[in-house]
Amino acid sequence: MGDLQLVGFVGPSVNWWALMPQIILLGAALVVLLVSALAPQRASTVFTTVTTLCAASTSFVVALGLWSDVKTDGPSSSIASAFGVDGFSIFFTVLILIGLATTALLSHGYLDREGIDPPEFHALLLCSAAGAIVMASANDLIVMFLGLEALSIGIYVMIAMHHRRSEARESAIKYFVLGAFSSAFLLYGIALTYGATGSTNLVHVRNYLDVVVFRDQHLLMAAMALLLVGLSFKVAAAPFHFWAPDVYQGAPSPVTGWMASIAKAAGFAALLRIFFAAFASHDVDWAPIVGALAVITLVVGAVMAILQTDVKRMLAFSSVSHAGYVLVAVHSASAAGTSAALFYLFTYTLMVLGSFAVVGAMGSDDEHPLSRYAGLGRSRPVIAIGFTVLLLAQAGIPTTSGFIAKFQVIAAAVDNKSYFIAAVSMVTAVIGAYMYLRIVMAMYVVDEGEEGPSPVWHWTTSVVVIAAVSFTVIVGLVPQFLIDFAEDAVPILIRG
Amino acid sequence: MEITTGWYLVLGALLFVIGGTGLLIRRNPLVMLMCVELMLNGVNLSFVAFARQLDDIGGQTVVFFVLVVAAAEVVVGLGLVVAILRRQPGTTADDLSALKG
Amino acid sequence: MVDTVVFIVAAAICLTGALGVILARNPVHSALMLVMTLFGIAVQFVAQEAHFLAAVQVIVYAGAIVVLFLFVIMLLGVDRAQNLELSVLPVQKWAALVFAGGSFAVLALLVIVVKEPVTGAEAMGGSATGDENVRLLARSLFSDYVYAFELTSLLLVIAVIGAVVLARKPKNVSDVVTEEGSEA
Amino acid sequence: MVELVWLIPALPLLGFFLLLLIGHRVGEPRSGWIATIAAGASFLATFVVFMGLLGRDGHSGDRSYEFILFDWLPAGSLKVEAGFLVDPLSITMALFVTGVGTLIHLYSIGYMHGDPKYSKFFLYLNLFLFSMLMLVFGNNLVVTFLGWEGVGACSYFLISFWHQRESAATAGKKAFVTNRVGDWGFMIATFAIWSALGTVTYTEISNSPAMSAATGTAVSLLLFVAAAGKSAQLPLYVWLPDAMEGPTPVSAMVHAATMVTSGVYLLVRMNSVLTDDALLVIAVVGAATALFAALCAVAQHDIKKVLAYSTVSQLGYMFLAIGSGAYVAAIFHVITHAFFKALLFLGSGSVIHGMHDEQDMRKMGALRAVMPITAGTFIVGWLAIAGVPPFAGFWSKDEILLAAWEQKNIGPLLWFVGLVTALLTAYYMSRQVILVFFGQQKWEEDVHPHESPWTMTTPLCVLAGAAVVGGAINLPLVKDWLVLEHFLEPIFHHPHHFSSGTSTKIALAVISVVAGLIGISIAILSWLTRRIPTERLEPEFLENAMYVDATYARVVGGAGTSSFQKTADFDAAIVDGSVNGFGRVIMKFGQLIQPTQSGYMRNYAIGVAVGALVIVAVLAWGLLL
Amino acid sequence: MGAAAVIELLAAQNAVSFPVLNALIIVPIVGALVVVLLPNSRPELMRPIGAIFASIAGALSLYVMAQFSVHDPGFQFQSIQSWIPSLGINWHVGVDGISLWLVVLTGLITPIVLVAVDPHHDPKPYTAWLLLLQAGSFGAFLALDLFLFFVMFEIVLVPMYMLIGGWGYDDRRYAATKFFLYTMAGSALMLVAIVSVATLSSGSQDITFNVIELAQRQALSTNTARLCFLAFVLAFVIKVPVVPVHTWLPDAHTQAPTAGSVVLAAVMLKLGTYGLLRFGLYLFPEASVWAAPTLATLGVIGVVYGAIVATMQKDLKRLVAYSSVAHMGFIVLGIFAFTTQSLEGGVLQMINHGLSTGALFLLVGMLYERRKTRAIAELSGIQSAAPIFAGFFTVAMLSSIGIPGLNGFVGEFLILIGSYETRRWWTVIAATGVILAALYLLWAYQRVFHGEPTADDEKTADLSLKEGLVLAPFLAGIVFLGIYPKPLLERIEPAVNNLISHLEYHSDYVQPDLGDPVVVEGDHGSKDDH
Repeated sequence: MGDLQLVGFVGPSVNWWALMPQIILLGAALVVLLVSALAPQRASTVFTTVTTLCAASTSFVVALGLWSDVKTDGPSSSIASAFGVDGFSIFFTVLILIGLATTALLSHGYLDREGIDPPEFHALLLCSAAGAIVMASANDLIVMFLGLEALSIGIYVMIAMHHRRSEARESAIKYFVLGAFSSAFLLYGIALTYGATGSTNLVHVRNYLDVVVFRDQHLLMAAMALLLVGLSFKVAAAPFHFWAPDVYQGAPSPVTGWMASIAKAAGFAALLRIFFAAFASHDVDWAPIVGALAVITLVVGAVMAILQTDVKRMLAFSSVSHAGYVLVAVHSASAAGTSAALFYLFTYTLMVLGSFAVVGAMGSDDEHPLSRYAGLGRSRPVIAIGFTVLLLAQAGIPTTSGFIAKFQVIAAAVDNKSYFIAAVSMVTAVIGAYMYLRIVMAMYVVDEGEEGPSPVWHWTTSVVVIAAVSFTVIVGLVPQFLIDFAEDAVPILIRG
Repeated sequence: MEITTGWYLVLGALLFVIGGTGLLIRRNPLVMLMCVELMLNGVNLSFVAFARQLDDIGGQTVVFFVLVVAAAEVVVGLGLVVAILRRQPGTTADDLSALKG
Repeated sequence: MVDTVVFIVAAAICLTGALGVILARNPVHSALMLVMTLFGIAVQFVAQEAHFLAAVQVIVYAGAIVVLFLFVIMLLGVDRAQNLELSVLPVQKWAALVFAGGSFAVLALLVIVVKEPVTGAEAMGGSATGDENVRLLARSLFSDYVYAFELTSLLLVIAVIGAVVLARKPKNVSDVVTEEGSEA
Repeated sequence: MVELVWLIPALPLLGFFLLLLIGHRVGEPRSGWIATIAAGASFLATFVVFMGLLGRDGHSGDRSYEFILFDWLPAGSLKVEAGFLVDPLSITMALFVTGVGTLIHLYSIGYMHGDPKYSKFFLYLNLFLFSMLMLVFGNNLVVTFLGWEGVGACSYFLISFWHQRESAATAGKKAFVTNRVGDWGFMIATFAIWSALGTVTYTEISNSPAMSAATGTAVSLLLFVAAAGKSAQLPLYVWLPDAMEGPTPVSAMVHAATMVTSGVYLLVRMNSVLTDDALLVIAVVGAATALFAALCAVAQHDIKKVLAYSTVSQLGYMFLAIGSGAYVAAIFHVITHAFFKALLFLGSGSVIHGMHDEQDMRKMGALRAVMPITAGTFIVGWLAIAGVPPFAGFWSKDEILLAAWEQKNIGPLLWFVGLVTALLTAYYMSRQVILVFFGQQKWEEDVHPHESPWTMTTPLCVLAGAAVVGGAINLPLVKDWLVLEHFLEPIFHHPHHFSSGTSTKIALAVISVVAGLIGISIAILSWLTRRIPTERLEPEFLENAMYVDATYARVVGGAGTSSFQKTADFDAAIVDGSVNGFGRVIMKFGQLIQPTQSGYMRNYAIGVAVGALVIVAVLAWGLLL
Repeated sequence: MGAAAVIELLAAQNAVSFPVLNALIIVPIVGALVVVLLPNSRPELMRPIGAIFASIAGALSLYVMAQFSVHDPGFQFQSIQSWIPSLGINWHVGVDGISLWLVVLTGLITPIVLVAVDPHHDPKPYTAWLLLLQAGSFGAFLALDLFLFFVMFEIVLVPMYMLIGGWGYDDRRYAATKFFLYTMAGSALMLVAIVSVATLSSGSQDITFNVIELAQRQALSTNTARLCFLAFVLAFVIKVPVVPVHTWLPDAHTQAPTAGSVVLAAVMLKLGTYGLLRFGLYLFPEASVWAAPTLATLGVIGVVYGAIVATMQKDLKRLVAYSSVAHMGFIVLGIFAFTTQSLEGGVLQMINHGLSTGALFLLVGMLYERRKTRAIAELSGIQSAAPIFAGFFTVAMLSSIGIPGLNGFVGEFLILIGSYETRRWWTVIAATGVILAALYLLWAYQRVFHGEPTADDEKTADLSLKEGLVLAPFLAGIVFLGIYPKPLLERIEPAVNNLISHLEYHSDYVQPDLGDPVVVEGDHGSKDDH
């Protein structure tokens, strides 16, 4: 609608190429919906999955193209600088698309097994993926808010789609009520930002904060605080994390994976954009708060994780403590920290998706007792060793991507002279390791007769697990390429 | 007495806080949704107040989007509530606590 | 002088309504109180020359959303009183008190400390009065915020799908039965 | 010829390896002969080397010859070579070690007859001989320590040779551990010497300037601790009586003739560093040990126990000599003691063998008829140890008493103690001879005592001969007859010379002889002719060795064990418990905050609301402050 | 010189010479992969093939030993490749006199245990894990890049964890988890310290994790260095283990399968002492001197305490485990006495302990195979039934007691005589350890091997030929090192002296010459200028 004409009205220029990924995803969503509406018999699981995969891969290609553009002629913005086209946004677009494809593959076997309508599920998945991309690349707080809502509302519904299970509905309503509550805070933060700086556009905010010296900053401070709250909720940082374990446990495993990986990543993308890019000049104010949140999150996540008996809940709490690590990186408020955060999110996403792939394939979501994993080392050695690698990677054992990620986070923290936080994060890593070891132990150390049922695997699950594992190991051994990717993605568009 | 923007902001803040408090003390999911609406309205008021203060129309435009978001949330939220209450009539927020620990 | 009175009256309406929403025993009353608040806010909008918004506020909110609420209340027949004292979570009251009290404290502090809460950020758009207001709104909506505007479509699509998915009855009743069984 | 020194230990080692490989195959008696030949060959080699040494000039000091095999522990400035030192002292020791050793090997061929582990016994014997020779020939403290520990280990093996017997196993362990206490002193002494003198080689030590008085005394006392461990001095003697659990040849060789004297050897070897204060201590402890052990020996019934205590007592004599500075006398007594004590042990072994492993003297008597050779040789040994002239024991003991008399500080006292000991020695040995060989027979009917085979009697005769004429190597009558003294002269830092006049010497000699005779006569009166009631002569108190050992046992078994157990419990409960406790604390903390995860969404909302409030407040107040 | 310079300097060398050290690390990994790819239908193939690869690695380690230039104090066979340039991390390996023998030990032990110990089930993962363990240990001993070292130091936990968990005994869950978490907890802060050292040392220069480079820079302030040192030390003392952080060891040893116990004792514990030498003394000379009294005290406590606790153990394997605590205490004392003799003795003792304790664990394992029990009370009079077995045990035991002529003595003696120079009273107390060692080992020996055999004991089979061949190398080593340790000492000495002069240069410590009075804390000699 760039050519919309009013009297003396000139619409903003639109860089359609940059919008392509979202447009493709939305198109795919509509296709799926239409087909399911017009030709229900056609709208098989295979069809929807394939469609989603195609959409993801095409926009992936586009994203790569955009990446090279940005590398050559630098970052740009589109549509009245509401939408940033920079390494940062494309980094996350790529990440989100990988997550999208993975989740689609995971859901493939799952939906049939659990009797969930594929078309709606995939449509919502695609929409929330689009929302995530918007959120990650939004240069305007309102746009970011809308993206966040799209992402979240999609997830609410995806969770609730698991008709049979009251847990699913419970977690959906929990997530919904608390999500709405927290987004109200976020929105209020946006309002105060607007009041304090006269604009919701991050570019303006940044420029404004660079030039203006406030007589008093209370509005700005309150704005920062509320924005931080809203986003901390999304990334499940303590004390805004309470929803996460319940929701993760109740949600269908593919959705859990999606929430734990992409929703978190998008949340952090927004967090970094706002605070590292827009509020950079005030990091002395917000960095300590983030540090405090990081410490609390690390401790709570690790300590609560080792108390759990349900594997899905364990992983939920572990994802909480992972959020803590990323917050440590954010806390250092430096380019190194940001690239560390990006690296961490990228590797973490694949670890967690792989883990939930295994979890989801192990059987019904009603409960995930450890006993279910007993003897997996014998009955399914490949998957077991894969799961082990993923768990150890989350524990931060060397030769896995998880270790490199933690190493960079620590390096960033140390570089920032925050030794205490570095130490805490390492100690909590040890505490958390206990939980991962329990799962590994369950798979390998079995006494006679206590083997669990040998699960039925859909080949797509194996594909996902193997892909995730090989990525984890490769990055663990030769991380340089991903480090470069993350470092190139750091410079965020800050000049309109 | 001159009514400055501050007064509007305070009013918005009060609405926001009352909504938040309501969400904390009410068990009925529908009422909780209404409380969220209260909060959003508080925010809206602040937006408009700022817009006037700044003499910038943007603040008012934003209110539109907030309205849309609120609508979308309400639709999905009510859908959820219906889905739940249809199966377990009389459910309150506190009854939905099977997942914990 | 007039606008002072207007403000005070409208504010009173808003706050009464708000408190009514959270204190009314009966959800129906809450919904009606919500309407009251929304009207009050609409008045405040008018008082700040956001006429168009005031209209939308009344139409969309009071006209659509609250009606939706009432509709659902009726549909589910949950329109019976709910005793606040029955709250099974005693901690909740204290927490609410803390939140409310604390927020008021912070607010008061801001009001006291901050003489002029709004920074002197330079004006972005033109003044907005009368039908100029609508024109400006449309302009910014389709220029600065056109991307957000388009995104609302995405939101609404999701909302529609969601509504459909959630409202749809489960395919086979057996699910419900097992459901009840599991609930019992 | 001196260069052949390496052969001396090499031959027994060769025998050891031979037996290790083919011992169990060749079986009895060939394995015994292999060992004996190895020992004998070693004796011959020693003799050859001895001749070679004699061929050298005695006074220009080239009678000390070092033979270096290889660098053992080269570390920085520390140089420890695997090398031998051939000098009068080492060769003297080696001569009687190999000599007596060979005889005992020969004896064992018969004694161990029919033992299932026949070849293994000789394997151990050869290994022991090797270690003993390393000890003697080592040219530095560390090589000596090698032998020192080697003989300790071998004595452990040999004492617990019949390890099915709990008592034997325990005795072996006891011997080893007690010796380790001494070894501790040995090691520390070595360290101290190295850090003070920068060397551990004997020749360099004796040539280097004296250490500071404190260090010197410390080193001396540490060395004495080592010696006390090996040579069973107070308070570390307790292992030796128990060591009698081993086969009798072992007692004869290891615990009478050779190993137990290595303490004496060590002190003599290190005479250059011993300080006067230390010497006084050594003399006192030696005298005390001599008296104490003699008293214990008085009331023993086990034929070997008597000899064991007498060994301890005689060793006490030797240390008394060292303490009085009479190193030659010490070595002299070592040699003569080796002869007659080996003889006595072998004799007792022959008796036990003939009595079918009966060791209680009260069940013997009148054996002289059935085993004449044993009896005769035993009596020779008795006379020797009782200090009856002209038997070997008389000369050495007399010299020691003389030295004690001349001790600077408390000479007369030491001398008197020695004298009493001599009396007691004469008494209890006579008692033993009478109980075993005279009086009427007291053994059961089913026992048929018999004389032992020639392999056992031959050594007895040879040793008896040595016990008779052994004194000849150092006769005080004429200056030139002091062969041993002249021969050993070069190794002493400041040679010891008797100051007393001839009259004193003779007087002391007469007194000691008289004392010996008194002891013998008391024994005859009480045990043979029964003129003196014997009951009161065997007080419980002495029979139980004054309860020293029992006290040790009670302490080790009681307080010691319990304290160790407490430590172990502490480790399990506190140290390890704290580790698990740490984990438990974390869990507790978790359970403490777990209620926050209550499942009520409204509770969760508190987190958001209050969290937001706090952050806002912090930031806002942060501005105020 | 910066890391870049090092790369240039070594590039040529890499080009020409065969990077044998890299091969050392890679060969076992390849072996593990090969074993994993073998068909499950041929379980009997796993261990032989694994053993072949392990032996190839062992042969390579022997090649390194043969090619090692004796009197060169520096690092040899260095190989350096850029790994994560943006973080200044290189793949940098090299060997010097200190690590050489540990590498050889690692190379030889692994094939032996692979041949020796039958896992009874799942031979494939068992073999693979052991091979990975070998690779990791090689890496840890060879690493000259802090990052690389940490990777290897940490990664070896996984195979050992799997071995204990998968093939261990009743209480393996607890033991394995305790082992993993305890050690990981130790190294957690070390990672922070590593990063801090690298970051803070890179003032104007580019950041590097190169150990040699960092040791030369010495750019940290005294207190920072001390803090970092403590973080390192924590990791290492847990690994050693030093009292009071030793309690993971008995459980791990007791529950681990025989192979696990052997490798744990022979190789993995050495990671701790080796780390103290390479990264404690070398990176933090001043801090080492500062902390030496405390650590030496801990070592001595370990000697006595470990022995006392060992005495009262009722489980033979547990007893041997505690004897390890005592022996490692000697090594710690030797390391922090800072004299040529003590350090040489310490390094030598690492090898000796590997041999003697390794042999003991093998023997206990064999006994368990025969009797299905390790309880001392349930065994008696074994020597009558199995004399050869008893003989082998005796030799290993005497070596552990420290009888001269066997290797145990050589190390202990050098440690003590060296320590006496600088830490007189520590040494005097530590020497009592030799008494206690005799006490607990002989007592245990008496209870197990002496006495009247019961019916079961009578049935105990004697050593088979294969077992004898397995143990032969250990005994050969025990005797040979006891009699002729010179080949090792003369290769260790240059590196050790190098380390000491490094200490003297960067701290006010001066190694006392002999004859000098003992250095008391406070009156140090003048710093000799290099």
